[in-house]
Amino acid sequence: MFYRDSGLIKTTYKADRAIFPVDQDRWAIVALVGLAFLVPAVASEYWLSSILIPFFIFSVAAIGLNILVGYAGLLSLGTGGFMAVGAFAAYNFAIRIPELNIIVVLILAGLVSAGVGIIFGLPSLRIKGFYLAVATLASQFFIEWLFVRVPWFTNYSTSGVISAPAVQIFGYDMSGAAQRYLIVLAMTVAVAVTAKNMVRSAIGRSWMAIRDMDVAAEIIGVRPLRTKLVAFAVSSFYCGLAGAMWVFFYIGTVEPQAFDLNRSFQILFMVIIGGLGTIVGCFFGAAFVILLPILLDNLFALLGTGGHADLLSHAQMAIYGALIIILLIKEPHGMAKMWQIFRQRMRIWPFPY
Amino acid sequence: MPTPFFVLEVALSGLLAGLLYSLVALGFVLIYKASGVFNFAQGALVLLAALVFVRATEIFDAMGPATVGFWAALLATMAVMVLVAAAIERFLLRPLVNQPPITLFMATIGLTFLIEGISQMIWGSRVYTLDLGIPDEPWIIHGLYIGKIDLFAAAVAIAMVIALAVFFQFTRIGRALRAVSDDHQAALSIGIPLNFIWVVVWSLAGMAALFAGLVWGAKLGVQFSISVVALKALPVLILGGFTSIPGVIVGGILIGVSEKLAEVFVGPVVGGAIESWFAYVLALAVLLVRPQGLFGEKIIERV
Amino acid sequence: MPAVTEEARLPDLSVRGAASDARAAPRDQATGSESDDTFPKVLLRRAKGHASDPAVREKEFGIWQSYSWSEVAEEAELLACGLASLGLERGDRVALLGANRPQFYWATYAIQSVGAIPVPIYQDSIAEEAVHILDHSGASFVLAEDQEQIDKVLSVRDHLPRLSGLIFKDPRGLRSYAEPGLRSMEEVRALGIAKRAADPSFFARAVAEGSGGDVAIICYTSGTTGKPKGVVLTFDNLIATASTMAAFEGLTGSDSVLAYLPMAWIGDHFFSYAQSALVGFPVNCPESGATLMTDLREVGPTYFFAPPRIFESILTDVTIRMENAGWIKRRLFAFFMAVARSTGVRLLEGRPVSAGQRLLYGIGRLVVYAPLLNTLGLRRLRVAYTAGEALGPEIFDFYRSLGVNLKQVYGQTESSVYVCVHANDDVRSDTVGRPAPGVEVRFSEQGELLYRSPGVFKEYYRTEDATGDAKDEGGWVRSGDAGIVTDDGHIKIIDRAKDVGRLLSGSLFAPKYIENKLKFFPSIKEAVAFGDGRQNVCAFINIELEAVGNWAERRGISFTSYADLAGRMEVYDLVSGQIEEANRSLARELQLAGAQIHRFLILPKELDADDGELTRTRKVRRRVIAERYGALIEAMYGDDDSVDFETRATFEDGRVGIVRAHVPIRQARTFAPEPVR
Amino acid sequence: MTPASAAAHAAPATGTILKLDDVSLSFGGIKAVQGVTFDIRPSEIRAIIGPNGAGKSSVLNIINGFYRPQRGTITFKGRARSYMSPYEAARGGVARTFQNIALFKGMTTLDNILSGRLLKVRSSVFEQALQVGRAVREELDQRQHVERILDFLEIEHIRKTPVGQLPYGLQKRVELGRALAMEPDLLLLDEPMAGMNLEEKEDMCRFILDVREEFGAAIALIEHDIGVVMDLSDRIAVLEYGRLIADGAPEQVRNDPAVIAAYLGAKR
Repeated sequence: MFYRDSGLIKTTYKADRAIFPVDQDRWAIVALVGLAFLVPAVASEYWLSSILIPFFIFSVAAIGLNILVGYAGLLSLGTGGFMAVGAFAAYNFAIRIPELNIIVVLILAGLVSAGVGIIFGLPSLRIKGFYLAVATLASQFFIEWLFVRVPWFTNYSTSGVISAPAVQIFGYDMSGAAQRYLIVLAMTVAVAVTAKNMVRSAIGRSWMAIRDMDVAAEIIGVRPLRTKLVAFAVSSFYCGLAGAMWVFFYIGTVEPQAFDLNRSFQILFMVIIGGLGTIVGCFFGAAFVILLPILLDNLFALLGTGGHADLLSHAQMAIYGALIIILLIKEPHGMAKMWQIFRQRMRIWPFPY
Repeated sequence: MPTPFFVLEVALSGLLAGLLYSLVALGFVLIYKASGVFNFAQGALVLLAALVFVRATEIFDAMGPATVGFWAALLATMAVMVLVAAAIERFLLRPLVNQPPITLFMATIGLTFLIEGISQMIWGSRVYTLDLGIPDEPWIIHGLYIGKIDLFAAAVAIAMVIALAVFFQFTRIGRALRAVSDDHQAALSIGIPLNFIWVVVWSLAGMAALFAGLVWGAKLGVQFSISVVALKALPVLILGGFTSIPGVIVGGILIGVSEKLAEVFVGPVVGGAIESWFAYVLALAVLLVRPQGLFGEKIIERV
Repeated sequence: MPAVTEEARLPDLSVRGAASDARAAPRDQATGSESDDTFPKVLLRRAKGHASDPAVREKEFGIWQSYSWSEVAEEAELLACGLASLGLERGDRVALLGANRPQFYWATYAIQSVGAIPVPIYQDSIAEEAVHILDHSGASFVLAEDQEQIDKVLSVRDHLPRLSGLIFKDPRGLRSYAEPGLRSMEEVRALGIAKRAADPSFFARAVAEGSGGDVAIICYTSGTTGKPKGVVLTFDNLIATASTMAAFEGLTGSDSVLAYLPMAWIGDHFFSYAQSALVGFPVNCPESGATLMTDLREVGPTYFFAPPRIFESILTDVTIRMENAGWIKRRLFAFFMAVARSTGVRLLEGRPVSAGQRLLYGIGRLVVYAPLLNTLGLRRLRVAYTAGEALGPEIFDFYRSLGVNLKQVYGQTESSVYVCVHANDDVRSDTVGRPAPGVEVRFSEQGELLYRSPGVFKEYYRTEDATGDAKDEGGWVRSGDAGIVTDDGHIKIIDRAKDVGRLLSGSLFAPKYIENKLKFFPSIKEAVAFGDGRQNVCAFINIELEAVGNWAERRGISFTSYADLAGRMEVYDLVSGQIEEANRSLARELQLAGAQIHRFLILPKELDADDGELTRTRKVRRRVIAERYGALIEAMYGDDDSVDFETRATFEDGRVGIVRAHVPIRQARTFAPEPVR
Repeated sequence: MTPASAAAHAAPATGTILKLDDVSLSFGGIKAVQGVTFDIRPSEIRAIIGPNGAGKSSVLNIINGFYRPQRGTITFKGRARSYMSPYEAARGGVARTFQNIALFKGMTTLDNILSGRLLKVRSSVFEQALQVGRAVREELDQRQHVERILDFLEIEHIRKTPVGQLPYGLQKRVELGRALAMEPDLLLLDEPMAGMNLEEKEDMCRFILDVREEFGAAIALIEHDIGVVMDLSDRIAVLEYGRLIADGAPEQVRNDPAVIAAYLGAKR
């Protein structure tokens, strides 16, 4: 209904392979991102710190996981572990080399995580499907154990819960909610753009080739191990980045429990609900997973059932599970597919889809 | 230096614990074999079965003598598990037929949340005791301590495997099940509807969950954390191969024994609590040598 | 038949176009110079003035490959040089055989540059048709699109002694051909590069040599009878008409067209070549016939021509697709389409509309019209033409109510497209508008439309007698169509001139016009009117089984067969009402008021192509029908109110049998002439 | 113009691009290929025929590295070796299609064919992520190349359709497109016309001939339709039970008594 795309013709391949080939989509997304940067002017501290910042951090982690699962077809249950690596790496870089710029710290943390990802990705050459999924659990549990048991990582802190150092960029204090929000948003945009660029380029096609039919991928010259390892590295880089952002811009403390198996599943949910093999779906999935509990909380509060915190959290769990099943049945390709169908409907409006 | 006797004792306790893992893993294998679904909700089923059993025992105990109460509760719980299986088939498997395995896998994670959420809504988060009437005192044979309950668990696990083997080998439905695991099309030609087969398989998995729940519940008390035990079954699963019932037993024993040994002899050196990952790393190491697990079917790629 | 010169003395029926002097019409500034009297000269000027503006685009390899005016000029120069070095000389004919491709437009410039004459041929013609044109035009070269077209020409090459060169655009599958004179456009271009290197000013000299009186193109028209005739048009013809009409429609360089109609048709040459060059708007060539609708949507042309069947099929497509929509959407659509019907045409024509309706229409445009037109690719249309057969008024109004400026054009190859056209604020679905600027129109005694304009063709190529038949010394051309003028000066085309007769009263009798009026009713499938040389008009009616059957069922009228249904009095009542309505509308037309239907009957069998009563394209065969149903005709002109009748019929299953029936004859009400407008 | 006359036009160049020398392969006890020696010349259309299970596909699988023969040498472009890995084969210019279409079902036609050019990619993952330097240029060049293939195979209209949604015949064409995108010197076609109707078969024959003409690749194909094989190929190798029983021009093979007995005869 909103599209007026007739007459906008593509005269170059560059225009044709743009991320948003329809002009109106492009303007809409530019406007949306622009607005996102203006949000701190209106949003409350609660919204920034408890909803938007985790939303973006989760989106980054989901993008990381989606590259592995959705694009390369390598099912992983170890996302939490890679986030933990990023978190601890960032923490250690920050306290051991305090003069490092926070952006550098984040990137270094991502790189360390990528390295760990490559190590745990090595078995993927031989191990496939659910065998691989279970194998990634090894990394999850091992990493969790490592950070709990080896005191060097926590800088010999006795409590096991340690605060992240204050964040500064070029001497400016970045600890306010608005500042933290802006930097997380900027990182998220960078991650989304680079991820999208990869999946629409040669490397993305290699991943999908391996995913769809590894035998055929080999005969066109795709080297399986290298391709899979790159997927692990890129995925872990993003997950590590998300973990580092988690520590510096969201919670402010470093604790291995924040990156346990449940975290891995939570991110996997985002990817599945959002849509495997899509970047935009990661945002939908993250929003769904974050907003649903808040929504349910408010709903219960409205119904006047507040007070039974225990019952509430269990009911939430059950509803959550049921919704996941319903979503999977209604649209196995996730919310991204729904979005795509909606857009297609709008493009051919008033004709039926 | 540890004495050989001590090693043996540790290994034996590992073996018995391993058989318990096997019991949970058995449920996974049944479902995976018959429907290709990686059922993450097996742990939740264990929890559910245990909780239902506890509740049923309470009800029947109030009505009559304890022994009768036990068997009545067992039967009632079995019935509930069959109902749950039927519901899963109707509301989860049927609408998701022909979807890729990962979607079904995710759905079973959703199912886990659903079952755990509902169970705890009904029963709360407190710990229930489950008494099977087996005294919690070990036998001591030549100085070896063997928990009676562990022994009971081992017996149940082995009995269950034998029963299943007989079932698969000698009954019509069992043969149909095997056919299904090979080829859905072929199964259809046998004349048993796929939906029915799924209900049977999930019911069987429910039974396995029930026995596992009984044993674990008796050992640790019935509480939320027994659903986490299911995670322990996963390395057993990949070690034994997703599709092999004997593999489950062997895998369980291997995992149990080596885990206990590692915990006792390696753990202290590296900081302890390696139980959390040792089984996985072991399984991973085996996978690198045999990607299909010890007993899994070799996947031959044809072009 | 009286000579054309005599008819020239009938000034009372003569109508003159608004801007009668074509030379006075404003031209686009870039080409305003008087020296631009050939298209190659126009091209060269444009390549200097608007070098980087897009001249032509083609959907190829997934994107719209775009070529600027300077690129087109370069390609035209190289092809011209190449052709010249192959021996092409002034006055030679070059046939073009292929779909709308940029290369063929370039080739047209190239051929004209060296003074040769392009002869486009319909790409779907079979070899025998093509051979006639190739032979008759004496083409020395053929430019063909691909292997398919080359094969076609090669299969008849033995009959074409003058054909010396075959040039193809797409080398696919042709690499192993070893025919003499066969080469690719690429090779010709390479020859051109060599020639230009040797003689750098060749092209400029050749172009300068041309002048407005030279022949620009020969278009072969199929004609209803006989072999196709080659209509010779000069640069003066085309440039005068094209620039006048461009000014009339206010075309600018920001307009765009979709070149999808055959290049051999004068319309494509006119819109996609002549006007594009003169005005400077880009021409867009679709990827293929299969992707036409997608390409239309992508291009979103502002200037569009389509035969009625395309407008009809788009509307049908819209209707069918909307039927599958959910009921909310259907209701919404129906509501706003009703708004559009009541308001849209008035708004388009700038007539007064209340603020409330204006608002509703505005919402409708936002929610339905604009998205609908966008999806169809018609959103950006400023000028849309249709011509040829009559377009039903409801279809015509559908587009206009959505805000599409759809207009009728009447014209011929011989007139350089235009004779009559609707002006923007003066559109009526039942006319073809007034004479186009610079065109004079009058009517012969037989009602045949005659015209004279700067666009009138030079001659029929190598067919002097035909030229003499069609065109007199005064420059008046016989259109072959019969027309009438309405009171407000609009012109209506009523039939082929040869089919038009007179009643005994002297009143004009145009059977097809009457029949078409009847056929607009959904319950009437076919109609055959009689009246030439008779007292009054009588007609056979064929009912549309499905529509009338449904109608009958709704009224509880049972029937056993087609013949049974056709004979029912209720059906006669239904048809009678419709005939009265047709008569009423005929009564409003001065020249045709005398030809109202007096008596009619409903045929007990469907007219059928299998029985030779219709042509395969469902045109009525009057002679066959007059013979076979002679008794019925006589009965209509008699006094009886029924007649017994039997005839042979081919049934659905192919059996042949005899249909016997008792056929009632009805009197229809007629009306006194009452001119309305 | 019949296929046969076209085949006669383009005379195959001399020399060999690939030679199998006394190659044997067995799985467990089953001898799939036994001492087969045969060669393929540049730009020729080379058919391999034989009854089901004769080892035809195994020969293709050896050439492009899926199977490692137990004995014999493979000489490709003058280099002899005992085994050529799929990667080496792809690098060296061997492309192929499969009997049961092996496309990437989740990707569009365009992406499938683009994936055939992955070996030509020089830009790093980093450049691709940032869309700087070679990455953009390369991507556009590849697109241009692939668009010519789409045009050549007349599948422009399904450019952005996921291949999983395409009918069988079109999928076969897309698979051929992916192979062509590799700019192969040797193209292996495993039953390119299996399961096609007459019209689709004719199209495919035309494409195969045009491929040779336009791309100059040598083509080795397995095909059951003998009529097609006789029309299309320059030379035919006949396998039976893993052994080569005849090899030569279509005429020669047609009249070979061993072939008639073993294959053509058995078919009737």
